[in-house]
Amino acid sequence: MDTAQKRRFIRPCTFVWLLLMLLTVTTYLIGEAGLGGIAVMLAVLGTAVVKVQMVANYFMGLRRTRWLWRGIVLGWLLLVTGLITIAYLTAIK
Amino acid sequence: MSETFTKAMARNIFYGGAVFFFLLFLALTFDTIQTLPKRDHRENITDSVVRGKHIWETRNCVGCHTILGEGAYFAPELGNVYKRRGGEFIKGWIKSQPTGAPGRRQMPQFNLTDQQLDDVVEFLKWTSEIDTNKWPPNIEG
Amino acid sequence: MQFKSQAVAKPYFIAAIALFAGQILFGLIMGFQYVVGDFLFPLIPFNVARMVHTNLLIVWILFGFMGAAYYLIPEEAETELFSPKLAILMFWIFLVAGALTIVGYLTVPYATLAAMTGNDMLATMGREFLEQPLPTKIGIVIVALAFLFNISMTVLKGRKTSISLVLLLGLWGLAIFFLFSFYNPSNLVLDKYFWWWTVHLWVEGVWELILGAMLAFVLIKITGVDREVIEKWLYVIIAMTLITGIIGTGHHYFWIGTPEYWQWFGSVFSALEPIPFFMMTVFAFNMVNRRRREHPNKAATLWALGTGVMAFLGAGVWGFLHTLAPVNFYTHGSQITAAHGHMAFYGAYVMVNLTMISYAMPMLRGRSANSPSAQVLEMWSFWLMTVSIVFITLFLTAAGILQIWLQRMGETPMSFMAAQDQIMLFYWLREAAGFVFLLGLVLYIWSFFKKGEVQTVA
Amino acid sequence: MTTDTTTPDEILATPPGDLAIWFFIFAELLAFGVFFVAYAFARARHVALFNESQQQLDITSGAINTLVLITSSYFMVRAVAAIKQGLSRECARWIVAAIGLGGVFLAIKLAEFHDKFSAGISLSTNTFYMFYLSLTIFHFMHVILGMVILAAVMLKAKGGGYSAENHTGVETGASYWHMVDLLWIILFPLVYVIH
Repeated sequence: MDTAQKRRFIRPCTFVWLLLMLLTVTTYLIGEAGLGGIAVMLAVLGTAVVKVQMVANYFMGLRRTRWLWRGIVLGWLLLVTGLITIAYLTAIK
Repeated sequence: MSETFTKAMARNIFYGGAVFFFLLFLALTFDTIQTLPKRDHRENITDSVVRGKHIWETRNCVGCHTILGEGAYFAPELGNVYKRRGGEFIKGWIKSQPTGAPGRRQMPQFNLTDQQLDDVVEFLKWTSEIDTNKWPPNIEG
Repeated sequence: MQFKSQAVAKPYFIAAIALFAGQILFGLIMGFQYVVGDFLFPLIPFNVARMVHTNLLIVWILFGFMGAAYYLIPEEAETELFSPKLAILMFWIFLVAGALTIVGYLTVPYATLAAMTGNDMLATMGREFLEQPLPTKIGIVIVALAFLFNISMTVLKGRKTSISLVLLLGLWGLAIFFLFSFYNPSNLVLDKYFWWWTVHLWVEGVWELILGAMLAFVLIKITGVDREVIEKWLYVIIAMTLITGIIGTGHHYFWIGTPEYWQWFGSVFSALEPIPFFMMTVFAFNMVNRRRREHPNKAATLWALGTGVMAFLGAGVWGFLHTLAPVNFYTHGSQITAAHGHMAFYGAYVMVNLTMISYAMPMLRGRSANSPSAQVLEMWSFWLMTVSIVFITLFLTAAGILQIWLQRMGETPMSFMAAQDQIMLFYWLREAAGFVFLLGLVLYIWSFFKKGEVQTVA
Repeated sequence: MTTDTTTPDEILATPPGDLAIWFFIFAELLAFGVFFVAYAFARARHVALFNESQQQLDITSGAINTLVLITSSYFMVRAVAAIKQGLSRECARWIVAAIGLGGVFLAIKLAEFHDKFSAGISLSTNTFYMFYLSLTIFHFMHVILGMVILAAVMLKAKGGGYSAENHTGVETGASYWHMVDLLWIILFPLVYVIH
């Protein structure tokens, strides 16, 4: 891997790293403010989905692999967060 | 098969995973042992209860009955029999076996002394007081 | 057979099959006692028959494991067994101890047997599956240690393959976890907690390592697939087994006085326990499909594939059916448990032993495979036994569902015996299926005596 | 060991690292996934209890730990990039930094546990704390396991055991470490924030 390739490897990851930090701070502020409710729940969970996808695709390097591997992680993620959402919605009566 | 799938790595994961989960199991076991006194009321384990358990074992009761759901499924659950029937009924029942009713399941006669019968009842009474997370679902066991 | 000392496996296999036959006979007696309660009473009360049935099962499976190890280890280590004499001596000690124990169960009242054998000094008897008198238990430890010494020394002086390492690990684990059978506190909750360390960590832990190693060995031999590939998958499968199975012990800690969190740990991890069994099935079929040779022993291939499928169904699917705590609340200690136990034990441990015997026995008798006609007979026995165990499981499952419905649900639950009377039909059907199983077993034993044209080992 | 001649644009047949670690990763994802879902459904049955107990958690330390793990994960990306250029020493240094942040995570978490334990909280306190402690301790142990794996990789890297062509081991360790990070990214909002 030469320097140009290295830059193409690292640059997006650095960007992703900064974005992840930013999103974490957002989640933190929402938590500190004590916000709740469906919209907030969906926003925070949606943020987590985006963050996990970034970690999986960039840090773990799955964006360079066949769709199968990305599919497994994405499928897992959507299933888990989907069920969590359903559980939270059933709790609101 | 991919060439980046090595036996050495598979072996490391086997050893690592086994040790990791066994340690977790030990940690949970440690917590369980710490918590149990609140659930098993061990302060009520009298000498009589101890003797009763010994009789329970040496008559192989678990070969037909279940206790807290474990054992054979040929005869009724006895974890809660004290609550279901009471001590006097249990003693009378054991003494009157076998019924000899043709074609029915038979329980052997163990020729227990009155003291031994009391011990068995004490053991079953203590067992019925264990916090079993509300199992069995109803009094029939 | 490449090494002369592998021959010590033969008596172990013969004893295993003989005891297997005994186990089935007592199973049939118990099955009949389920429908005609006073059958053979007081000659053989149900509890005695059950003790004989389950103890014979354990002992013959141990015989099978030991025979398998004596056959497999020299071939894997590429050296003669450390001491064939010790192996034969241990065979007789184990057989005599086992036989005396069974005779003791059948001829002496259990309480007298306990008093005679020092149970008052160290009380270990009278707990499910661990009913053996103290001398028998000590005998098992001695035989196990001598056996482990023998095969460990063999591996140490020879080639160390992954298969023999996994097998050794499983067998050492078997011996170590058996030591918990000597711990019997008077607190029933503690007693049960550590009783499972022997029982669960055997059948859903270290025994699966033994099973995996035996299956991998036979698959290498009959398919000719590259050892690296098979051993790699062996590691992945047993890694999954222990990752899920160790914490999976928690599915026994729902209702015995242990803290509530076990309902979560037990449910989550044991729900994942079918995964390694599923992988094993896929693995077995995959390897057979990628075979590089046509082994003349078709029966052994059938048993190997059958092990994968039936272990998955019995241990995986039937285990999963009642492993989640909210379900287990109703099914715990019912005929559902019995259904699962029958198919899981047959599918995993009976079948893997029969796979090994099917592969090794012809070799031990100087041929690479039995005659085609003997194999046809053996394959008939495979289908008869396997199909009848499926039916036994289905009938017991039906009985269990009905039992739970009548006895544990609704406003006016029936008493235990009243519920039993209602499900008698399924017990009759189960007993009928049991006789078909016996027929399969008879054919199986007959197949060893069936003459015919055989290929001799070059 | 294999030779890596891929460029960043090539589509790989299998994910970075040894495929065996991915079986492990998927198994772990599954176990945690089931636990996350179980948490959510248990909460649905005891909403008030969960909301009340959740408020006693320290969101700040949870958030800091998220930042720590994300950064540590990023350091592992740098470690992989370094070894792809054949820079063993630089790779080892990035891994040391990643492990160091893992240590910071553990320290913060220990302080949090100490707080809870000295308040007399245990697995049997209530259903919320059962989940909080189970999930975080389970994850905590994964951080330790990840650090052990990274330490082994680091030592090998330092000794020149990897090269630009042959570095599957580094990618294997990195993949596992990213998974530990990934799980915390869900765990933190789920247990600390959402109500």
